[in-house]
Amino acid sequence: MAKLVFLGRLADLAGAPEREVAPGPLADVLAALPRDLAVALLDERVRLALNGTLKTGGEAVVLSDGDELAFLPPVSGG
Amino acid sequence: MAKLVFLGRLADLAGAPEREVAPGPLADVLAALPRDLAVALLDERVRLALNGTLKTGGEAVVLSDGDELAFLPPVSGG
Amino acid sequence: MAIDVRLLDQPFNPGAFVGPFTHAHPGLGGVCTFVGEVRGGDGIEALELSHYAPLTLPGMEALARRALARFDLMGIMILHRTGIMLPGEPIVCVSSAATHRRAAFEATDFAMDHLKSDSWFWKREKRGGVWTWIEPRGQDHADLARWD
Amino acid sequence: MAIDVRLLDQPFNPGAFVGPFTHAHPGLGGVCTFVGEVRGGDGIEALELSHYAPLTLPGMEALARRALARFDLMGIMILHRTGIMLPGEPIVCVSSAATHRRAAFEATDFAMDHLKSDSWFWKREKRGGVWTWIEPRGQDHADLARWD
Repeated sequence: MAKLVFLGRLADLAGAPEREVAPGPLADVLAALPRDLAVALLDERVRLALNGTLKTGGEAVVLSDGDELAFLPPVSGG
Repeated sequence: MAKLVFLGRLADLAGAPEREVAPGPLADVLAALPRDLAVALLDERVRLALNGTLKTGGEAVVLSDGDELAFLPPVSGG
Repeated sequence: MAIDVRLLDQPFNPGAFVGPFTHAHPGLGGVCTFVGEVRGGDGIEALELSHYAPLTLPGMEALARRALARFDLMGIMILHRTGIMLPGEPIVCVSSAATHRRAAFEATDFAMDHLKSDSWFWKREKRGGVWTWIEPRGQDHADLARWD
Repeated sequence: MAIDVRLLDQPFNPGAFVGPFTHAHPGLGGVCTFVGEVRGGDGIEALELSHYAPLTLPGMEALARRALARFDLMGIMILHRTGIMLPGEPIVCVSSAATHRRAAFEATDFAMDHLKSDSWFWKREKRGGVWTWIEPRGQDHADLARWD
């Protein structure tokens, strides 16, 4: 299994800070999630970190067994 | 008697931080001091404080009995 | 001890860290310290800061290294709380030690500006029993532009 | 306690003053503190600061009031040593408490710049057993010009 990690308000939306998912292409993983959560995760301001490293390019993400993919919304000000 | 107070390097020059003097016009008081000390006290960068109040104008100072006149060289930087 | 960066999940006394940090740099000229506290008023009952361990601490360490490279410092300490805090509790403490005062001021100012905007923290506030997430705000971008 | 200004003739621990100062201003956003220490190296054995009581403390109090009037502060504390100090001993501590960070930084910076140049202190340093008076220096005037 792979793990999705939701930060900030995304954790509220997901109902939990983490979620186990089946490995595979990110598009397939998102398709299996509730639609409103999938839409929020795809927001262009949400950054991704795979196994602790920020994704910088737009290359496709494919989750392998044991991977951890974090969804990082914009950080808070003030 | 009146009191002269010497700050900073002026105290070294005077050999003591304070000195009792006879009341009277400042010119007379200075005339009775060692010449090198009198010259140092008259340096234009040395400010005067009479009884705790800075002298701002150029008016003549006349010391009365019990007066305290302080000589303040430029303060140290850094 | 040129860099000392920590995430703290319990209330802390800044002085208990600043003292040893200062003493670790004998011969310094000065230390500039900023301590930010959870603001009271406005009906705020609590603040919660969440972080993402694999990124947050490395990000703070990278910021400390940038400050050290940019200013003439002997050392810099960055402490940041996580978890739930009450009004009045310290949330952040940045301390810079330098031979010259200006460098200490600027490094602490720089680190605070960048901590607020560049760090991986997500905040929410509790008012009237309801938690609300805090969004990014414009002032932070203005603060950052000072260093460009 | 909007203003807390003191001359101290014995070694002091800045944290022992900053803590109570901070706690006296609940609801604040942040506190910026600068602590200056007697610099080591260069063969310095000791530093002596002399002052003139009727002017020095009132002058520091006037500076604190100016900072309070100029910046949006909840309070400002200025502590200054007098007498003979050894390298590593704190010589000055300025702490500003404010709702907003920028005001706290600027007030402490402002007070430090003016303390160094405007205050009635005379310093001498001891090297190799010989005391030498320290003259005013140009950098201070440059620092002050920042605030004009």
